Amino acid sequence: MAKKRYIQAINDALTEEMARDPKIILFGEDVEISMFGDTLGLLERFGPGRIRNTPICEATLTGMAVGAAASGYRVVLHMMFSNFIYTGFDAIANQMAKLRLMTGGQMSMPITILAGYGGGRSSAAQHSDTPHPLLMNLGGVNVVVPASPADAKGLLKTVLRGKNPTFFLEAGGRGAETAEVPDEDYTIPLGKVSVLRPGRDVTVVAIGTMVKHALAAIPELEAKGIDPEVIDIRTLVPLDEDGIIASVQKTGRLVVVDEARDRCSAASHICAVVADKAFSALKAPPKRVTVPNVAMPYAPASEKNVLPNPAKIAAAAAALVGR
Amino acid sequence: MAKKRYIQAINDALTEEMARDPKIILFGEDVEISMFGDTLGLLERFGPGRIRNTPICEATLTGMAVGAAASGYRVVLHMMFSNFIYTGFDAIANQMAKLRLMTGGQMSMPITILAGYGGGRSSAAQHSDTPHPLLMNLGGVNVVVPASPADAKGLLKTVLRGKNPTFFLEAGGRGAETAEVPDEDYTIPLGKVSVLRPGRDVTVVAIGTMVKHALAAIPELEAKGIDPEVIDIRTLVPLDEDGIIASVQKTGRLVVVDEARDRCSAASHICAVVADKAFSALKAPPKRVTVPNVAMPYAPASEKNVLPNPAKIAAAAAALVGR
Amino acid sequence: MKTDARNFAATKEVLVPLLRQMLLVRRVEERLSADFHAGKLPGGVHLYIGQEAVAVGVCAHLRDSDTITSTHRGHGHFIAKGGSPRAMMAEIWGKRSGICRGMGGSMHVADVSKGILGANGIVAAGLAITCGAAYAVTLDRSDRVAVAFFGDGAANQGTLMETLNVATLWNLPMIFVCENNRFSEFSPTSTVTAGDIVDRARAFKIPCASVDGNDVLAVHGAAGAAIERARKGGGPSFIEAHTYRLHGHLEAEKSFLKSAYRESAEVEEWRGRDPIALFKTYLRGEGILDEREVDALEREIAAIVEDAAQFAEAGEPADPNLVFEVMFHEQRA
Amino acid sequence: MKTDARNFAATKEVLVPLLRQMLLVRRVEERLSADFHAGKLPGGVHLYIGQEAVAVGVCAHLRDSDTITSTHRGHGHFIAKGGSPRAMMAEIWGKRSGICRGMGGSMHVADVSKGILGANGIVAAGLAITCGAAYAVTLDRSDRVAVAFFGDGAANQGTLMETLNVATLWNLPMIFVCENNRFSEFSPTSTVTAGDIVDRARAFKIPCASVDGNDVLAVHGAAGAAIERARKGGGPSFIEAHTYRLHGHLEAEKSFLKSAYRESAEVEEWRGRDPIALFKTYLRGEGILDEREVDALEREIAAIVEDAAQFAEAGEPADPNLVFEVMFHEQRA
Ligand SMILES: Cc1ncc(C[n+]2csc(CCOP(=O)(O)OP(=O)(O)O)c2C)c(N)n1
Ligand SMILES: Cc1ncc(C[n+]2csc(CCOP(=O)(O)OP(=O)(O)O)c2C)c(N)n1
Ligand SMILES: [Mg+2]
Ligand SMILES: [Mg+2]
Repeated sequence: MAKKRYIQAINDALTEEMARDPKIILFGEDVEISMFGDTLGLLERFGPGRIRNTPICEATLTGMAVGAAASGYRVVLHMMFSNFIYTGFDAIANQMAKLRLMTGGQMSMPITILAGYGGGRSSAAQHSDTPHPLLMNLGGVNVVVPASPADAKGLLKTVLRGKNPTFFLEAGGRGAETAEVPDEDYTIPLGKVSVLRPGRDVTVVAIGTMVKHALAAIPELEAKGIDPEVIDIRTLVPLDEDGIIASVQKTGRLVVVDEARDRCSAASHICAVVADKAFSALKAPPKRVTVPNVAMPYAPASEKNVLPNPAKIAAAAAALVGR
Repeated sequence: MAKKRYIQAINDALTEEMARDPKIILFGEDVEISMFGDTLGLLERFGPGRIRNTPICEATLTGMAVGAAASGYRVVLHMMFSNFIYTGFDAIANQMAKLRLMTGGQMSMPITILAGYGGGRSSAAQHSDTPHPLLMNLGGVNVVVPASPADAKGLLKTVLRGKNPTFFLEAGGRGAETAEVPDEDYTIPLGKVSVLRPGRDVTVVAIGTMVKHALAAIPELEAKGIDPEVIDIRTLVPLDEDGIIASVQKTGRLVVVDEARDRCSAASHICAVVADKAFSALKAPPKRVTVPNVAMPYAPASEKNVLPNPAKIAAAAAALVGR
Repeated sequence: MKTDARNFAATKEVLVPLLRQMLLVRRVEERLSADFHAGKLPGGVHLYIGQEAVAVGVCAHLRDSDTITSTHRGHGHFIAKGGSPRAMMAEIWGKRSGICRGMGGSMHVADVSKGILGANGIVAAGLAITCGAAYAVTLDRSDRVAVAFFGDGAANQGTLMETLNVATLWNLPMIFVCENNRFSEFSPTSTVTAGDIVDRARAFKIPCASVDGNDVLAVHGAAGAAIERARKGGGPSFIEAHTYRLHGHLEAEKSFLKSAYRESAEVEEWRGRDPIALFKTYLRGEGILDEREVDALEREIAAIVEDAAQFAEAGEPADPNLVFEVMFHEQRA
Repeated sequence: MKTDARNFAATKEVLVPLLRQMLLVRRVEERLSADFHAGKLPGGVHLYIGQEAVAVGVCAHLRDSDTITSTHRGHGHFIAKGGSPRAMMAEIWGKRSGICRGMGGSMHVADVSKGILGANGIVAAGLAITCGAAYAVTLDRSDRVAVAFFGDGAANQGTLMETLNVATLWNLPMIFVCENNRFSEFSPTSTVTAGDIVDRARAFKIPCASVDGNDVLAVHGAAGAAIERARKGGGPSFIEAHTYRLHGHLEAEKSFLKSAYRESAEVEEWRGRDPIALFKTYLRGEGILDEREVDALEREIAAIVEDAAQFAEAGEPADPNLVFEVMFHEQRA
C-alpha cells in the first residue's frame, strides 16, 4: 500500500493497462500535456499514435471513438469537462449507446470516456455539470463514478479490460486528494457498492464526489446518537440494486446524496427502486439530497448554497430518524 | 367543439399564435413541406422569413434559436425526430438551459422545440427515443408532453406566449388520432395535471403517448373490481407534484407509465417524489411501467416486447391492489 | 457517357462485374419497393435507385478488410461492398436470419465481417466513424482504406469539416464520397447548400474530384486513384459524385406529402440518364457484352433476388428477447 | 507596422479612441491578472493580453444595437464593445453589482443592452448564436450587423462550416472574426489545424481577409469594409486576424502544467510586436499624439481601472438565492 493522489491512481491504471494491452489508445484535446494530470507521461511512454492530441471537435471525437473501436481498438477518449460531452453527444447517444443492439451484437464498443464533473470551484455553469443522469438514461453505456484513489484505479482497470462503452467520471477538483492504494495488480467489479461504514439506523448512499461529504456527516450524526451506514455507489450503470436494498432492509431508512440536479437524478432513480423493491422495509420516506434544478452559479456563496454538504446530509438523515 | 387530428391541433395553435404575434418565427429541416403536417400551410400564410427550411445542421440550428431569441424573436425550432436533439445538444444543454442564469437574468429564451418521440413503428433505435428524462435533468428547460388534440393546442398556445425554452414533444405516430377540440381561443397552464378518470383504488400517472394505453387498461381493471384514477401528466417541467400527491393521498397506490427507458426516467422521478412526500399515504410500493434499459429494436414483436401496453399497466395496477 | 475521368484499363473482367453489381443493387431494391408497397415490410425504406454507379464504382476497388460507412440510403453500399442480399432482405423484413438479427432494419444494415460498418439513421454520422476507422488503419500500419459515403445534405453537417481537418492533419487513408443526388429530403440541394460541396474539401488542399455519378467508369476511375493513393500513405481524398435519386426520399412519401417537391419532367430527364442503361449501352457499343449476355446476367440476378426475397419472407421473426442479450457485451441490459 | 490593408481616413478622432480602448482593455486585464495571482478572484481567468487590436479594431465600427458573441477569452470584446469595466470586474469578483449579478463570472460576461450576447465557456458556441442574431437582423430589415469572435481552435469545430453555409445561403449580415493567436489551449495551431483557416471560408466565395491582428489599423480597415458591406445587405464576410496571446491560456496554468508548451524566446519576440506599443509608435511617428498626451491617456485609464477594481472589491457578494429567481422567466426553478 502507498498513499496516492486520486489523479495519480487514474494515471497508474492507464499506464499499467496500456502497457498490458497494446490495443488501448487514448486521444483528446491536450491529452499530451495533460491538464488534469491523468494522462501525464503517457505520450513519453507509449508514443504518438497511441496517445494523441486532437483538434477541438467533440462531435467528431466521439464518432472516431466508435470507428476505432469497431476496428479493434480499445479507445480511451478524454473529454476534459463533462459539459463538453454535450458537444459530442450525437455519437454517444445515437451511436455508441445503440450500435451493438442495432447490429445484432456484431460490434462491441470498448470505449472509455474520461471527464471531470461537478461544481464547487466557481467554474460556472458551463464547466460544472454532473451529467450522469443523462448517461444513465441512454441505456447503452456504463457509468462509473469512483470516489477514492483505490477505487479509481481498480474500477478503471476493469473498465479498460471490458468491452462496453463506459463513462469514467472523475471527481472534479479532487485530483489532489490522497489515500492508500494497493500495490498489486487488482480490479474492482462493476456493479458492486462499497459499504464504507456499517450502521443500523439509516442508509446513506453517496455518489462520487458526495462520498466525502457523506463521510464528513458521520460525526454530527454520531453526536446525535445515530448510527449511519454509508455506502459508496461506485458505479451507476450497472447499478447494485441488491447492495442498496440489503442495507435498507437493515436500516429501514434511505438518504441518497447526488451532485446531479434533482429532477430525474440518480438519487431519484435509487429512491424509486428502493421504494419499489424494499417498500415494506422502509420506516420513513426515502430522501434525496441533490442540487436543485438550476445551472451552477459562479459566485462562491451562491454555488455553495445549491451544493450538497455534510450539514445538509446530516440534517436529512437525522430528520428520518426523528432527531 | 369539433373533432380534430392531434397534428391538426398543433398546426392550429401555430397558425393562430403566429397570426397573433408577428415575433414568432419557425425554422427547421423541411418545415416548408411539413413531413408530420404540424407546419403545413404556414409558409403560404406567413411567408419565407418567418417560416424557413434549413440545411441539416442541428448543432447550428439550436444555437441559432438562442441567437434569434436573444434578439427579440420567439423561435419555434422543429427538430423532426427526438433523436436529432442529441445532434444539436450542445446549444440546448450548455446554452439555452443555462444562459438566463449565466447572464443574471438579462436574457430570456422564448424558444419552443418541436420533436416527435417514441417507438412502435419499426423506426429502429435512431428514430424512436423518448428523451424527456435527459431534458428534465437539464434544469433550465420546460418539457411538455401533450396526449390529446385539445391539450396539444392549449398547451402549445401557452408555451408560445411564454418566455422560457420549452420542449414540446409530439406523440410519435399519433398525429392522425382525433378528438374534440374547443373552438374558442384557450390556453392550458403548464404544471397542472389532468385527471381523466377519477378513481379510488390506484393512481395511474401516464405520460404523453402512454395516456392512451392507461385509458385502455381501465376496462380490464374495472372487470377486476378495481377503480383506477387515471392522470395525464401533461407537462413534466414544471411538474405538478401537488396534483399527483393529492391523488395518491386518496388512492394510496401509484403506477407511473412512461415510454422512456427506466433508469432515471420521469417515472423514477415521480415515484421518488411521491415516496418522499406522500410516504405515509402509500399502501403499496410505487410502481414504474417503463421501457427497459435498451435501445429500441426494429422487428415488430421485439419492439412490442419492450414497450408499455394496456396489459402491462393493468397487471401492475392490479398487483398493487392485490388482485 | 463521358470517358475522360476514367483512367483505367477496361478489361472485360473489370467491366462486367460493375454491371452485375449495379443490376444486383437495382433489382434487390425494386423488389423491396414492391414488397413495401404491398405492405409486407415493417419499417420504411429509402431506396438508392438511380445512384448505383457510385456505390459500385467505388466498392469495386475495396477488399473485405477495407471499411465503409453508409447512410439511411444504405442498401446499395451494403450490396456493392459484398453484403449478402439474403441477409439484408431478411433484416429489412425483421427476421432472425437478418444480418443484424432483426434489431437494425433498413437504416442500420451492417456486416462487420465485410467491413460494412453500417448504414446509419443519423445524417452524416458515418463521417466521424470512418475517420476513427481510418485512424485505426494507420495504427495498424496497414494498407487498408476507409470510405465514407454521404449525401449532399449530410455535407452541411459540420462534422464534414471536422473530419476533413483530422483526416488531412493525420494523413489518414480516408475517402470522402459525397453523393450529390440533388435533394436533401424534400429540399433541392441549391436551397440548403451554399457554393460547391467539393470546394469545402479543396480548402484542405487534398486531392478532390467532381465526377458524373451516373457514369460508373468515371466514378471507378476517380475512386481507383483515391484508394490507390490512400493505400500508399498518400492520405485522404474527396470525391463529389453528381447523381439523382429516381425514387422518393422514402417509399412512403406519397402517403403523407401534401405537395410535390420536384417536377416529373426532371425525374424523367434523369431516368434518361439511368446509370445502368448508360453502362449497358456502353458495353454493347464497345462490343464487350451482347444482348444475350446481358439477358443472361439479368436472369442470374433475378434468380438471386427471388431467392433472397423468399428467404427473407420465409424467415422466423426476430427473437423478442434478444435485445436484452445484445445491448451489452457479456452484460445483461 | 504595415499600412496596406488599412484603407480609411485616419483622423485623430478615429485614431485616439483606438489607442484608448486598447489601453483600457490591457490595463483592466493587467489588474485582473494581479488580483488573480493575489488569490482574490474566485474563479479562473483567460486573458486577452496581446490581442487587443482585434477586438478594438472591429468594435470601433459597431453600435450598441449591433451584436457580438465572444469566447472564454472575452474581457477584451466586452470592454471594446462598450461594456462597463466596473460591472465586468465586479462580475469576475462574483459580486451583486456584477454585470451578470455574480451568476456568470469571467467566462460569461454579457451585457445585452450593449449588444454583448456574452462570452462563452463552450468553444465556438458563439458562431451559431451570432448566426441566429444575424438572421433576426434580416427579419427586422435593419442595417445592424452581428459579429462572432472566435479562436483558431474554435475554427476546428464544425459549426464554423455550418454557420458559413447558413450565413452565405441566407445572405446574413454576419462577420466572422477568427483570432488566430497560434494556440488552442496548449496545442500550437499547426498541430491541430490543417491548411489555412481563411480558406475554409473562401470555399463559400464570401469576401475574406487575412490581416495582421497586431496592427489595429489593419484590423480596423478590414472590419470596416466587412461591416459596411453587411449593413448594405452584402452578406457575410470572414476575417482571420493573426495575433499572439502573451499570457497563458489561463492565468493558473503554471500551477498545474508539468512542462512548457512554448519557448520564452517566442513570447519575447511577440512582445516586441505588442499591438499597443506598435500603435503608440505609429501615432507618435505620424505626429498625432505626443508623449505627454499618451501619458495623460494612460493616467486617465489607470484611474478608471483603479476605480473599477475598487468598486468590484468593495461590492457585496452575489445573492445566494438569486439563482432560483433567474433560472426561468417568471417561473421559480
Ligand atoms: C441528424 C439528422 N438530422 C435529420 C435527419 C432526417 N433526414 C433523414 S435523411 C435526410 C436528408 C439527407 O439528405 P442527403 O444527405 O442528401 O441524403 P439523401 O437522402 O439525398 O440520400 C434528413 C434531413 C436525420 N436522419 N438525421
Ligand atoms: C466545447 C469545448 N471543448 C473544449 C473546451 C476547453 N477549451 C477551452 S479554451 C480551449 C482552446 C480554445 O482555443 P482558441 O479557440 O484558439 O481560443 P484561445 O484560447 O486561443 O483564445 C479549449 C480546448 C471548451 N471550453 N469547450
Ligand atoms: Mg441528397
Ligand atoms: Mg487560439
